[in-house]
Amino acid sequence: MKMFEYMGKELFATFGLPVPRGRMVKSPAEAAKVAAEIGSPVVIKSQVLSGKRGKAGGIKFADDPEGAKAAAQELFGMTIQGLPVDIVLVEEKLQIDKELYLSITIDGSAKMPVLIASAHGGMDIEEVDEEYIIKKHIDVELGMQDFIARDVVRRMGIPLTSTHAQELIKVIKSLYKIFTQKDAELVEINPLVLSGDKVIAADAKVTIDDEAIYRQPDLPWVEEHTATEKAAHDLGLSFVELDGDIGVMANGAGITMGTLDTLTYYGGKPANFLDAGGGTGEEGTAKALELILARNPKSIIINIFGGITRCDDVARAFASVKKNIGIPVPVVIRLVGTNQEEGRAILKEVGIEAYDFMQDAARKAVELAKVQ
Amino acid sequence: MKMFEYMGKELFATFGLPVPRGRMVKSPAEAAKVAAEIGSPVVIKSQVLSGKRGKAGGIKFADDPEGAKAAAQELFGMTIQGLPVDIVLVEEKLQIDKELYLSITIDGSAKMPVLIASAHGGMDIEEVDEEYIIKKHIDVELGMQDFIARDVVRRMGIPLTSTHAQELIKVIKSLYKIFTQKDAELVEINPLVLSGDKVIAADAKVTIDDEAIYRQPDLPWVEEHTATEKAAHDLGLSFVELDGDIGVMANGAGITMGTLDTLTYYGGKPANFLDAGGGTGEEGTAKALELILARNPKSIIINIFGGITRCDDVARAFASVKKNIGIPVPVVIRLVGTNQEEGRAILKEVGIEAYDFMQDAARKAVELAKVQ
Amino acid sequence: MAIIINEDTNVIVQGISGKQGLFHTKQMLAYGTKIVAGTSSSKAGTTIEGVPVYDNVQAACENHQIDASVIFIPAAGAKDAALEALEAGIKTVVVVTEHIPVHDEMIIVAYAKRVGAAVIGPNTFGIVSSGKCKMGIPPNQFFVPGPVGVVARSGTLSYEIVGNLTAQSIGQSTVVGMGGDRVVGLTFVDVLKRFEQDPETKAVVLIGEIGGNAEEEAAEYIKEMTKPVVAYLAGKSAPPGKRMGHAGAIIERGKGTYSGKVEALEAAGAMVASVPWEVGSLIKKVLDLDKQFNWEPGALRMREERLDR
Amino acid sequence: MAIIINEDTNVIVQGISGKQGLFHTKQMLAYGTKIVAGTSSSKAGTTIEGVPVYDNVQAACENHQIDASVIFIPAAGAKDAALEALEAGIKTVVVVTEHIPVHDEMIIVAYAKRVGAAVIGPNTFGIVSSGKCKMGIPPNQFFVPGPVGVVARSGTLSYEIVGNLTAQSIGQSTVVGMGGDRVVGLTFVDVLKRFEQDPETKAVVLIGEIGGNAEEEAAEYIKEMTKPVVAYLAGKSAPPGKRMGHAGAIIERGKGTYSGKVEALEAAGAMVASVPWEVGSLIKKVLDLDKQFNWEPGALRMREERLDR
Repeated sequence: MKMFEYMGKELFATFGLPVPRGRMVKSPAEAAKVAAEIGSPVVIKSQVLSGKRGKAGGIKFADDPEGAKAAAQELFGMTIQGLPVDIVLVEEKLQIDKELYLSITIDGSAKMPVLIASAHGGMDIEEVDEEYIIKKHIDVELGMQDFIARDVVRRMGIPLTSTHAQELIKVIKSLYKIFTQKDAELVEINPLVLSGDKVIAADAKVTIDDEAIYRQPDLPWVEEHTATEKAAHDLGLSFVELDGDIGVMANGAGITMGTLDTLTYYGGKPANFLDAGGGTGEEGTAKALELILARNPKSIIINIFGGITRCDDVARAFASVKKNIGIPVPVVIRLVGTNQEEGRAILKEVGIEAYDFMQDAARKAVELAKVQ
Repeated sequence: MKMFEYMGKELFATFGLPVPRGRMVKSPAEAAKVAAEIGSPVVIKSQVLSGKRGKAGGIKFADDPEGAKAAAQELFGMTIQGLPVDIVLVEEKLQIDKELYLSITIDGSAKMPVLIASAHGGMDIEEVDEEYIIKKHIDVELGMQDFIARDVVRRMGIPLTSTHAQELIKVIKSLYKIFTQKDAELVEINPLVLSGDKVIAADAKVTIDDEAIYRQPDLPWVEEHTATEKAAHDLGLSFVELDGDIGVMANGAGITMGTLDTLTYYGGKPANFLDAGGGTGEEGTAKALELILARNPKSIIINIFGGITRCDDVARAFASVKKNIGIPVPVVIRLVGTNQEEGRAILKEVGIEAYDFMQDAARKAVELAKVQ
Repeated sequence: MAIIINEDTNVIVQGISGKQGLFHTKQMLAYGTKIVAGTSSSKAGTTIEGVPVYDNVQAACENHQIDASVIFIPAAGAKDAALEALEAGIKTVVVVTEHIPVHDEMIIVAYAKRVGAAVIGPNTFGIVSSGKCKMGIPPNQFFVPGPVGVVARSGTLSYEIVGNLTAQSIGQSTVVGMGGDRVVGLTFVDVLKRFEQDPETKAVVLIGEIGGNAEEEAAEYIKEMTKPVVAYLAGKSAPPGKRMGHAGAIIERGKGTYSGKVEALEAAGAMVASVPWEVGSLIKKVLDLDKQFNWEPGALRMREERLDR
Repeated sequence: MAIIINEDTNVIVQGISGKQGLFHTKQMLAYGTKIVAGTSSSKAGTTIEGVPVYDNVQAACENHQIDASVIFIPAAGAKDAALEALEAGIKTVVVVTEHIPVHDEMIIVAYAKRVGAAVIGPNTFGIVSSGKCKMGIPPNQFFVPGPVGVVARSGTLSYEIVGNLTAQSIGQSTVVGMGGDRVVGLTFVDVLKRFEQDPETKAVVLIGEIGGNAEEEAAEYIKEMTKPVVAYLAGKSAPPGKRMGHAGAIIERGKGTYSGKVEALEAAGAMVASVPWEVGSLIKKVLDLDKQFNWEPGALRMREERLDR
């Protein structure tokens, strides 16, 4: 779950990590009010869950409340990468002496968190040379010890005896606390600004592990999905729309991808990616078919290799949907694995002969799509 | 630093560990007031830092405020193992269905914390057979995981599906939190009482690592030492009074013990144990001699083997004390190690020839004590 | 022979009385797995399918020699269950549970490393040493003994490919599911090393997918292997996955694409099938080669021509 | 030969610019210790006594091969300093600092165990491989090369006994201070094992004291040793130490007394001196025995009579 910048900064503040003065507003009038409270030039930042906000013109500056109001007015009318701007963050404009980069994320191949830092922060961090990027893996049993933070600061070229170094060490320790205590997948500050004696997080990017949301009741909830995606997600389905004309449903991300690859191999074009995961019941199957049919496919392939998913459950659900709702396009079903005989018997009752092999089912689905 | 029971229970309560209702008082009138607030039979417990309180009659029961007042009156007059009772704790009298034992301390030979539990708690835990004592070492990097607490509860014979088990698991986890977060050397609950559905800590013994007090500013301060011991301790001296007539000062616990052993070997009787530790300056040396002289010794042996302690520092301090304050009994000094030549030269100026070997110095000190 | 588990492996099922645990205990027993104990605090003291049930792993270990555990405990308790098994000295722990928080997974994996144990998963279908022992959830009928080691990231796709191999009379020594999560215990390299050492395994199938850099790392080790490797990578025509902000980009730096992975694997001498069922025919060629030319280490990767693509 | 450190050991001094660090750096250099670097954030970039000073251990490791560290950092920062050295891959870490919180000590020791490093201390005088390398604070003049390994709990008492040995022309292979705190890294047993393996060490002196059960554990290992052990235990006539409530009593259960320790050591075949300077004469007998009777493993402990007591 991605958090809006203003939420990330609120979270930072509760961990003692310095952020600019300011707050989020939902109207131009409020923006003017906050700018007046701040009493100095401000920055007005659109709050959308997209990384390209700056380049898209989603960040504006103003010298006074009037200007802040006008800037906010402009932003509230905008759409950035398809996302409407409903919230803006009004903050003091920082004096920027230097921009650093700091983040902690998970390195799957090392199986541990990795702290990434650079003295060359700012918008184009991805373009910075490897030699200026400092990476330090963190042993989860050892945790973030002072010496680790200190060494990273040293490698950033900040003299350890400086005030900045002392502040940065605190920032790194706080950031790691947020990362572990809040089940984050990513905490990122870019830029982390040196401003006079101070070190201030001028941005905040925080992503919480979706699997751990249940144990983070204090965090705000951010809905990233469209209504359709959310409905699918709630039923344990993973759904992505594609450009083709063959509806696809399979169980497991790998086999779903394999099914797409196979359809493509035979010259077909998938209309969607739909991974029904392990064990989807009747409601899930009905919803899955509804999502697939909404793409107006010419044929549908259902590819089930039962493991934790049981073939009879899938067959029963499918048969029920077919009987009660009806399916207006030809459906090819491949069904093997756990309880396959029971499943095939159920399908036979609704007039469907299941395939043994994916390639045969896929070839048939492609043929059917061409015929229609 | 040992904490009074009432302090331990306050600490327990802040970690959500259940303790009896009640509070500490400093007068019989207050005791009556607390008993009235509680509104049921109470127990009145003298607050002294001694383990033998119960057997010494330091715990009384009362059915009403009048009785509580009378009981407190008695306790405030008492002295338990030399310690006057200045504070009592007035608490609800618990219905005791079963007494358990639970503690966490440090096992120096395993180099890790050890959780000790028994279903046979109560006053005589030290007498309980080994087979009823459960010991579980805790990996400090892994910490107190649920499964560890659960296994200990199982081994105590409490069914894991019971309410008691659920409560006990929480108690164990809280106790470990207190142990680690508060730098404890010992957290002990004896008895831990099963009372109806509840699990309640009927006693609390908490000892904080003296070396970590500086980073536990929230804990109350308990002064365990006598004024003399405290004065010695503040100067880095470790001082214990003994029964003999030869004053002893050495640097390091081991060599001080070795000096006592040597004096005893030659038929002498040490008047004290005084470990001046590493690097005691003039003030420390003066204080050390003052402590030693207060025992009215017939002779004094100073046994210094310099390492981190430098011989010239000791000699300078001693010479200064001798000149400025004077020492009324014969002093034998053994002085070798770091900067020994400088040290010996300084002693020579005040008319003292230092010995090379402990045995020679000790023999001389014994002789001198016999002559006097 | 086989890797990691075999016919002598004594298995405990953690969470034996839950819906999945119970169903798959029956399946595993039917496959021949030596399940000697199970845990369930609600059913402790009873037997389930003839298997004695205990309060916890420690209690089971007091009564049985246990070599491996398979975990069906729900996500919220899975970290504790895995640590419990590891702390009890069990050296092979298969975590079937999905949806475990990634911070919990890092803790499990770090502790396993410290105690020198192998964790398979989380979010894995498990492991099958064909004809000997199954720990996990794959359907029984597709796994038959033979010379091919299989290691995979995704579950159902592995059944698909194993099913295809079996249909072509190509049996498997051991099939290992690494688990689909970002942080898992055994990796491709760990499993490949074991296959390389296993005399029964003559060739290895690696089933990967787009995203991450597990396949690139596997390629590094495949360079050193003497046994032929056939790979299939899912996702040639799939939509790109989500990225983890700038930090993710910095870590991956161009890795994770389909073409990058294929390139790395082919450069290391592996053959890459373009669709799942092509794996069987490539393995057949490889094993025929083996017979015809008296297989020598490294011989295959020097062949210039690509097989029937 | 010697144990743990020798003339080739490259040493770093953590906290080289503090009062103790500076003084003992001079002393160690004078003894011949190969100090290749020091740390001090205030003096980084300078040299102290010719030793280059760095911000931290990592920076020093970027410029030097470092084998061992000796730590003079004050208690509040000592845990961090020790973990830093261990994380940097340094396999011998001597923590001279005293007054370190015991929870910090447990963390240091656990991490050292995990990374396979030896921690000496905390609260130790250090270690001297006589004539080769000194890490720590003992006075230089008393440590001369020879056949006796010494391991001790307390500092000054060790100097006392080593001084006595040297005065009797009995040199030392290595002298190790385990440290006086309740939780320390290397124990008697760890050090005895190394002496047992060291060809240069012909006999071992163990300097213990009352309290705890380190001597009882040592006795268990001494049973297996082929080399003779002479012990001195301080505290025969000392007042009893404080006890840790019931829990401490449960753990110790009768261990820790002077007589119990003497009994355990003598039963294991060690000779126990009753006063510190008796150690030298016992060692002399032991080493003479060696020459006269062509020393055989275990011969000494079978002798019935006690030596000149």
